[in-house]
Amino acid sequence: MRAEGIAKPRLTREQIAQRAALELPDGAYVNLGWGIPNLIAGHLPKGITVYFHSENGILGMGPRAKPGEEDFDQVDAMKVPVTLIPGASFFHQADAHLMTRGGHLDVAVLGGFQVSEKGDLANWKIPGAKGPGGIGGAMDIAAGAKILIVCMEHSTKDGAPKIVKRCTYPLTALECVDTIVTDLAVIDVKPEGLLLREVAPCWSAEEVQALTGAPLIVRRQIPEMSFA
Amino acid sequence: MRAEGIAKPRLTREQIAQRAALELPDGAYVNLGWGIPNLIAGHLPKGITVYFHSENGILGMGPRAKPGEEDFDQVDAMKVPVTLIPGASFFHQADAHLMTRGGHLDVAVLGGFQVSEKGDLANWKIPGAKGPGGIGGAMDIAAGAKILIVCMEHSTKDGAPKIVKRCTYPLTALECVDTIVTDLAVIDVKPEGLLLREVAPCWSAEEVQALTGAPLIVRRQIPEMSFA
Amino acid sequence: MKKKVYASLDEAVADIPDGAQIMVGGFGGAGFPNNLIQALARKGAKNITAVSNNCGTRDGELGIMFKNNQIKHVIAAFPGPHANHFLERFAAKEVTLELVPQGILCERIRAAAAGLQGFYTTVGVGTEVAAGKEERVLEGHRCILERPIHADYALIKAQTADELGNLTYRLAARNFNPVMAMAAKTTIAEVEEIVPTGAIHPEHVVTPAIFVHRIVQAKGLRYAG
Amino acid sequence: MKKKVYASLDEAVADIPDGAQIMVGGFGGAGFPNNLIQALARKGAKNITAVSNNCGTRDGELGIMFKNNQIKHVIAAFPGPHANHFLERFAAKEVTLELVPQGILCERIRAAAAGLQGFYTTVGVGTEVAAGKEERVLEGHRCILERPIHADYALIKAQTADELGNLTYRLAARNFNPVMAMAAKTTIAEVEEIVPTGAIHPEHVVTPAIFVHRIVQAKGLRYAG
Repeated sequence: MRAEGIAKPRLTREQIAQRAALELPDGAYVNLGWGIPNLIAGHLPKGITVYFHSENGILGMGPRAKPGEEDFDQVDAMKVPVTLIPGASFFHQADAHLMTRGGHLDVAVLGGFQVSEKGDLANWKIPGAKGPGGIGGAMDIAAGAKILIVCMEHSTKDGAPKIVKRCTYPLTALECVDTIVTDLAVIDVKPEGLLLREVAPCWSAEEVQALTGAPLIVRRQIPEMSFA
Repeated sequence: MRAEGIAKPRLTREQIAQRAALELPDGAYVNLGWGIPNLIAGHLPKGITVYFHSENGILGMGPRAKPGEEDFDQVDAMKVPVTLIPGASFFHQADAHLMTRGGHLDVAVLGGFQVSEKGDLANWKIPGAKGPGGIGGAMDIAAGAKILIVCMEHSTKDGAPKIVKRCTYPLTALECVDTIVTDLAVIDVKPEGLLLREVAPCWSAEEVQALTGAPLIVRRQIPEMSFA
Repeated sequence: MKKKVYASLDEAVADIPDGAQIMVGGFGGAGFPNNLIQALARKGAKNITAVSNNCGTRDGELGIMFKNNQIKHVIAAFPGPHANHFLERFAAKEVTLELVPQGILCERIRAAAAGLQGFYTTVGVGTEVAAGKEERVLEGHRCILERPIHADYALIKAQTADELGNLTYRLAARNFNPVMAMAAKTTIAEVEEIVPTGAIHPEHVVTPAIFVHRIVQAKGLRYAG
Repeated sequence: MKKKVYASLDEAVADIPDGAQIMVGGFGGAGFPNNLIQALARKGAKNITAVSNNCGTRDGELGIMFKNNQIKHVIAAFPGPHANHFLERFAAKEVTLELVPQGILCERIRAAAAGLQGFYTTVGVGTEVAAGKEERVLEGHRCILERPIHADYALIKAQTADELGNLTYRLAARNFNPVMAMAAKTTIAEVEEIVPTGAIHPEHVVTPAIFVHRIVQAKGLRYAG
């Protein structure tokens, strides 16, 4: 399962975000988590309007504020000063997570440390890390989103697979992930298992499988990832 | 326990309300129920400010609106168009009852069909009445108010006592009543029983006891009810 | 992107099927979506389960739907003395009633909105309301378990909508409307005025647009009870 | 009638005793009652249980109180990468932490405010968060029982108060503040401006005055993290 043998180019973090952006339907209410997901806002296709939710209490975030125009009372969940689009609203924390937990978000995109073949997600704590870790809004978001997409690298820095039979990292939520977008593939979590939907340019289904810790279902020819 | 033998004057409903009004501390947040309690707002002593809560979502109700000045979007829980005092606010139903149930009201005053010696209250349904009855906000208010006062006549129209050992009418809440103000007496519900605090003018403790369906604790001389 | 503003009341309720569970806002004559209710009466959907504080006031509010025998079950806190059509149907056993304390009615609606599967409360302990419900002691209090109330549709009344679906309410006409708006699969708002998106200050929005699926301008019937 | 407006920050926190359980608003640098926290640091109350989304940012926000070793237990969702004073105390076992999902933290605070004794949620099922909690299946879902979080005091930050205690918030500085304001026995609000009673439109009040016991004008320290 180690990746040393394969040195093909993988997608960049921006490219993962660009691919994931195509999963967002027009008019959707969407929450983007830390890391790669947060890059998605910069890659929305033309003509698509998405309403970004921030779990501190904003609906309708626009791009980050320009230098000199920041208002530190108007920050996203990553503490970044943001702008608003017309029709934005503010609300308190209980309503912000009523939206996440109550199934009101159309799509949430989170980062991941591990995803299991059943769609279990581990994304808040690395075993053995110093300190207690921090959960933030991830558990509420994972439990409640209508569609949950995880964006992450396919392998750890050490080359270990992040898509696994069973998560060994502390869990965020059980059976919550619908789709995984990595630097190698797009994979849907189905009742029957992990369905390989697309592979990165120059990668084959077999090569992706070799770097994946759980069996992939491969139906017909797997198309190359599209970015627009 | 029948009242036929006693024909002394009893307090009017307005007088009961006037006496109960003295129980409201300055600055208190107060909910007034249907019937006699609703008359209390007209009897507040001079210099006392009370913030009236209406369980449909108003804090800071003033007197009812004058004819011709009614706004039917600004009604109290009895559907009566009301005015506001400065500092009033509107909120939704969940917050309105967060206030009642969560112990935020200083005093609530409800009407009653029966109160037991333990402070159980029955005030929403007469046994055998046609139709299903209606609970409204009474159960939430009774369960949550810091101090619950019940205003009612001491006896039913048939002369039966309304203060009883055990309620026979459908209950509103258990052990919730702190004070009962009737047309004959002011009675506090204490862990040791019903403590007679005041009697109506011309009435003796013995005469009140004779019309009460549970034992009254009588300490020393019982003073006459004060109205200011 | 799908537009939320509907041209007519009848279009706004056109897909509500027989057997739907429907929340209806309003309290004390204020904040009832009377025009939507009339449209649903015209449509004639049957076997409705209604969730509403009251059960109509004469022909007004939900009264018309009881009169037409469109409602088979109602969850309410205070049917009301002038709910004559409901009372007749109830006496004839043509409609069943679940009677719920008002605050608990609203909290159960909020629990559905908030993705909670139940909550414990002291309200109703030892009363008829507790019948059949799990009881236990928590935090030193006897409590009963209350369950969420979901809905397929919510019919609500707001004062102002922007075209995106953000809502504000007028005075005490707010009442159940913002909470029901959050709890239904499809929320249909009848409003007095529709303004351009962004015309409501983001701090003054009471119901964010995420909860609102259809908007239609009210046509005259404001206080129907 | 007792006045709610206090002349100084120090007076506003003067009676907070050692061992108190205190909620503190704020998220992402916005809406922290930094001036009240500084006053509480000056007062030196010890053995505090703090309820807060984070655990301070360097010396700012709750950081100063961890630095001073005033906090013995904290209930938080995201201690934060710059909570260095907390992290040192935590490593030295001078402070204990209950880590809670952010929405559940807020919902447990709201449950206390709303007089609910507990609620069931799917959030945290199968994770470390579920350890020691009752689990059951409700509405077809595995759920855990979560309990209310009460507080003796809430320190909150609002933008504007009227003299009676009605509050509004600025932009996303709202966050935890309105919910914590409802949940504490004594709520102390640090505000940018105090206006005459009635100057806030009744439909725009976010926190009604019933929840607010003390008001004090902020003195300069707005963003402390």
